[in-house]
Amino acid sequence: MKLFEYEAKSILAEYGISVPQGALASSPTKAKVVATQLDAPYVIKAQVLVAGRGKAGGIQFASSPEEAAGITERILDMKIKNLSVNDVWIEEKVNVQRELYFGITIDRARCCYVAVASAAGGMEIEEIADKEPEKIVKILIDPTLGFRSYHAREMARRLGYSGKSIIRLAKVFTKLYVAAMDCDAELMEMNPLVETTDGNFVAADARLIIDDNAIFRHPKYETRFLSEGQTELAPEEIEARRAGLAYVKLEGDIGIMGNGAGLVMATLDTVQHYGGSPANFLDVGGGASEEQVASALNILLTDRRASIVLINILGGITRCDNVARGILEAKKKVDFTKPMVIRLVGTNEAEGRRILTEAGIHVLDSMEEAAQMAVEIAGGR
Amino acid sequence: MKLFEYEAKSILAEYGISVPQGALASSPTKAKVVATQLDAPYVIKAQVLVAGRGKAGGIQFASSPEEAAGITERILDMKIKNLSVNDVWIEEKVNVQRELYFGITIDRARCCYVAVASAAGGMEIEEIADKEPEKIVKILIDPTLGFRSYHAREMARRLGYSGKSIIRLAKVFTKLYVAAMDCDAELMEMNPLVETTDGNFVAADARLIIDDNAIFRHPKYETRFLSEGQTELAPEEIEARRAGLAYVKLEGDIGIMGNGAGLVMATLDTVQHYGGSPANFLDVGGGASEEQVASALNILLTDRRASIVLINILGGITRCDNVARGILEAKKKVDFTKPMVIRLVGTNEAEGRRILTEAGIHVLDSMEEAAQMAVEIAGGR
Amino acid sequence: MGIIVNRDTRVIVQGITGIQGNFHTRLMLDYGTQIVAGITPGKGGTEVYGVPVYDSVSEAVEKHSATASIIFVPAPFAAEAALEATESNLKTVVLITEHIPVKDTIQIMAYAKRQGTTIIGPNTPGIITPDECKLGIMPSHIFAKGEVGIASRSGTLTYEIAAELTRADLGQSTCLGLGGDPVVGLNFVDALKMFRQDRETKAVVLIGEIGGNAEEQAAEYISSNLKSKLSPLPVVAFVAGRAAPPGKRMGHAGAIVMGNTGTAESKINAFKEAGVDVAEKPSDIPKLLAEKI
Amino acid sequence: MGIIVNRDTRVIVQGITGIQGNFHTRLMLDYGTQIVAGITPGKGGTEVYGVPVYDSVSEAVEKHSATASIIFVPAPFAAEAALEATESNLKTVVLITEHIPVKDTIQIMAYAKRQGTTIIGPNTPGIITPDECKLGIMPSHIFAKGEVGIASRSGTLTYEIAAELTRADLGQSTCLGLGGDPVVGLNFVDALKMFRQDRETKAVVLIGEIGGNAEEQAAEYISSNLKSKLSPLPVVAFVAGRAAPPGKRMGHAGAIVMGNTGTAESKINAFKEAGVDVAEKPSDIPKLLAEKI
Repeated sequence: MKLFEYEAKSILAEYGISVPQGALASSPTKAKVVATQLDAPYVIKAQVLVAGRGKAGGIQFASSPEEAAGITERILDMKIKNLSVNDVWIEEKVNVQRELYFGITIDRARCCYVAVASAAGGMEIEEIADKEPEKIVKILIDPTLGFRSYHAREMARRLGYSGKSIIRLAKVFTKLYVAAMDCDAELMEMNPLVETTDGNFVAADARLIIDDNAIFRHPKYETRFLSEGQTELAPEEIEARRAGLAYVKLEGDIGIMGNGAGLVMATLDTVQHYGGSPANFLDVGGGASEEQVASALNILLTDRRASIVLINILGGITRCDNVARGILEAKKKVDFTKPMVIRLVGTNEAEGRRILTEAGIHVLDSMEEAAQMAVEIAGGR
Repeated sequence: MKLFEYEAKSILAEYGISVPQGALASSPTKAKVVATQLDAPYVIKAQVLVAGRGKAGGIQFASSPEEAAGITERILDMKIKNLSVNDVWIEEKVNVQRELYFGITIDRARCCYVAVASAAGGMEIEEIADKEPEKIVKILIDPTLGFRSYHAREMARRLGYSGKSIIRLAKVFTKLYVAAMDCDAELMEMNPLVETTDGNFVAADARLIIDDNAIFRHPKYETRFLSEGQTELAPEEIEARRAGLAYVKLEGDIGIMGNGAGLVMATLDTVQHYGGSPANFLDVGGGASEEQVASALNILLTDRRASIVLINILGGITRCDNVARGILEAKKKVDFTKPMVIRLVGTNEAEGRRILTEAGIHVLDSMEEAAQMAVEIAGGR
Repeated sequence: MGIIVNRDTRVIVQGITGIQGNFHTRLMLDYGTQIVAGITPGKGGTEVYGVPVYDSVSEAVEKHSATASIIFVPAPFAAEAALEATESNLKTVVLITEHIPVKDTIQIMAYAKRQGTTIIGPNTPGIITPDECKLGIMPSHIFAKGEVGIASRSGTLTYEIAAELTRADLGQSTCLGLGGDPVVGLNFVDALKMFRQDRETKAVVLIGEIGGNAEEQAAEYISSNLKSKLSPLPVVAFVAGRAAPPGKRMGHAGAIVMGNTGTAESKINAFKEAGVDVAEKPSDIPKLLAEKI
Repeated sequence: MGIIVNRDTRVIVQGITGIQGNFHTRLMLDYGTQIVAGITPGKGGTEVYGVPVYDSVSEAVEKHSATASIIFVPAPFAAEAALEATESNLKTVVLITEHIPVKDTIQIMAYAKRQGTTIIGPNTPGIITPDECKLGIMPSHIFAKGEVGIASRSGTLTYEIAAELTRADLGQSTCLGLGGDPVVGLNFVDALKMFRQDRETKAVVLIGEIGGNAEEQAAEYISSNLKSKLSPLPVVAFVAGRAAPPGKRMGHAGAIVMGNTGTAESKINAFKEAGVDVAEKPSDIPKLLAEKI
């Protein structure tokens, strides 16, 4: 789960990391009020959960409360990568001497957390890794030892710091690590972490992604996890999440569902292979019930961009008869219909086929055949 | 640092372990008031920092607030192992089905914490170990893994529990472990941990010794650590602690100080070997300053039971001249005097001897000679 | 033969009295897996399909000389279960549970490494050595004994491909589900090393997907180790997720393209550079394999 | 020769710019100890008595091929320093610092065990192999090269006894301070195993005190291992604290009788049962030793 910049910064502040003074505003009027309580000049930042808002004009500067109000109005009117902006964060501009990067994330191959720092901050870390790999300093974190003060100091030293700055900077690093662990962060970064002209270190921007699987340990985010307007998810994605389904909205016209992430991905790939364009990814998971299949299909049927539905079920734990009944149930509830191509094999296959065939739905044997047929039908429209 | 029962219990309660309802009282009047707010019958317990208060009459029962007041009066008048009782803890009596022992302490040889449980609670653990060793269940705690829920359940099972009781009891064990680690406990125990007649587990008594060396991590105990009436230490011991000296009061008449714990212990032993009786243990530590030597000697000179002072210094880091000056300084301040036997060798020995000899103090070469002489002088008095 | 599990594997089921644990215990018993005990704290002394249930792993291992565990415990408690199994020195632990926090998984893996325990998963369908031992939740009937080793990051896609192989008379030595999480116990390289040692395995299918760089590492391993003329091991690969957009999790916690890393293209190219045939569609795999065995 | 440290030991001093670190660096240099670098975070680039100071252990170890560290860092930071030294794969770490919380010490020892690092202390005067290397704070002049190994839980008492030995012309191979804390890195058994392997050591003096059961374990080790006619190693012991009351710490955090455990009587009896001569007074030791060498 992604947190907004202002939320991530308030967590940093709780852990004793300096962040610029600032406040949230959801209207130009509010922006003017909060700006008056801060020292100019200001930075006004769209609170959206996608990277790259700077390039999209979502970060602007103002030198008076009036200007702040005007800029806030313009930013609130924007759409950034298809997301509307509900709030801006207004903060005091810091005096930058140097911009650093520091973050904690996961090294999948090494099965551990990794601390990553760079003397070139402000860009996305992937971009730094691409353009200036020699500026990146990494320390793999031994899970039983943790990220220790001396690891942090060694990173500060390797970034080129010396003297008391090593100790000051290292303290900021270790605080971020503790915060990241406490938050079950998948990624927590300060970028840029600004060294100010007076030698302090201030997190000018912060990003925090909490491990979705650990949300149960963070009750205050539990409702947020399922609510709209607070995430970068599309409304259909939220609906799917509430139903316990894995759903990703795409740009095409063939609605796709199946059981098992790999199988659904392969279905998308096969559709694309035959020249079609998937409207979504939807995995009903293992052992899906009639109800889950019905809610899944409902999402596809009500998606206006999907002109046809392709269902690919390989029954293992999932029982084909349950799937068949779920399909009929969903069709009943939605008062319009779409062409459906269904591939259904595996556990209780005969019963499942019988149920669908009796309802006049044609069932295929092979995923490729089904994908090909779906592409043809979609193309014919 | 030892905590009182009521303090240890309030920590247990913070960590979600059930303890009997109760309150503190420092007078019979207060006892009656608090008892009125509790359900009879009551247990009234002297709050002293020594084990064995039960046998000394420091734990009694009352069935009415009036009786509680009377008993409180009697207990507050007691001396338990030489300690006066400032407070009693009055709590509701629990209905005992079974008394258990559970504690976390340190296994010195294995360099780890150890969880110890016994189905025979209520006695001191050493007594259980002596009398019913087969009833003791131990789990060595891997420092990188900690004491896990399954360790706790396995202990509950080995205590003879089954079914849901295993899970209930194990939760109490793991809570105690977490509390012990958070408190930097050297020993934390529930004894007895009572299984009540309705199947709950309640800590009817609790003991907590915090690692003195970790007090700096527990600021709320820092001042307490150096204050009187709140510990089992004698006033002289508190004074020594404030001066950064290691001091233990004993029963004899030969005041002893030296540098280094082992050397002072050996000095005590040698005095005893020659038939003398040490009044104390006092270690001025390594590299003691003039001032520290002076405060140390002051403690010995003002101890009325010590008829003679034996000083044993082997200068390594500690400089003999500093010691000599400290001795003279302390003598100056105290307006009465005692015979002194001084052994002084090592770094700056010549200068130290000169200073003392000029002041008319005789200096010896050997610890044994010095001990023997001290015993003779003490015996002659 | 095959790898990791075989007819001598003595299994305990952790979470045996739960719905999933109970259901799959029956299916595994039906398959012939030697299930010697089950664990559910607080239910010691009961039985499930004749399998005795204990309160703790150590008790069960001691009494039944178990060598492997399969875990169906819900995510919030799964890490404890895995640590318990690892502490009892089991050789193999299959962690079926999905949605375990990655912080917990990291801790499990560190401890397993110290103890020398092999962890399969989490979020895996398990492992099957056909006709010998099934330690997982995969449908049994699609597998047949044979010479093809499969290692996969995906469940149903594996069934799809195993079924295709079986239909083409290409039986399997062992089929190993690595798990769909970002951090898992075994990766493709581990699997390849084991398959290479297994006399029964004559070729391997790797079923990858977007996210991470396990496929790239496998490609590197293959080109430096499995191309030698002395011990060549033919490998065919499939990579799911060409159609996946960046920054979105495709069902599996581990299936996500981050920036430019973890794309299907990168993986496919790495395999091709290592001389590994990459199937366009699952149904192409039997053909590609048939040329090599 | 001797054990653990010798003329080839390459030492870094952690906390070299503190009062204690600075003072003892000079004394160790005077003794001839090879001090190759010092560490104080934030003071990298400076020098102490010509010894270069670095910000981190890893940097110093890399540049100077150090093999051992001696730590003078204050207690609240000492654990981090010891972990840092251990992570850098130093062979030996001498932890002079007193008053380290035992929870920290336990963590240090667990990590050191994994890394194969020998920790001496905490709360130790250190170790000296006379005329070769002093890694500690003991007064140098009382030691002389020779054939007696000393392992001790106490500082000044060791000096007392070493001085007696030197006066009696009984030089020392190595004199090892185990440390006065309840949990320490090396115990008597570890020391005996090493002295047994050392060709220079012909007899050993163990200086124990109340608290714990390290002396009892040593006695057990001696009676099962050092009494054999093939490789006998004469051992003489002294135990301080006969006059100590139960439940009171006698200066050292580790010197405390708890209930009936850790008494001087228990230790003395154990030694006697193992056939070890126990000195009544420190000055008896040279006599007891002279009979054996």
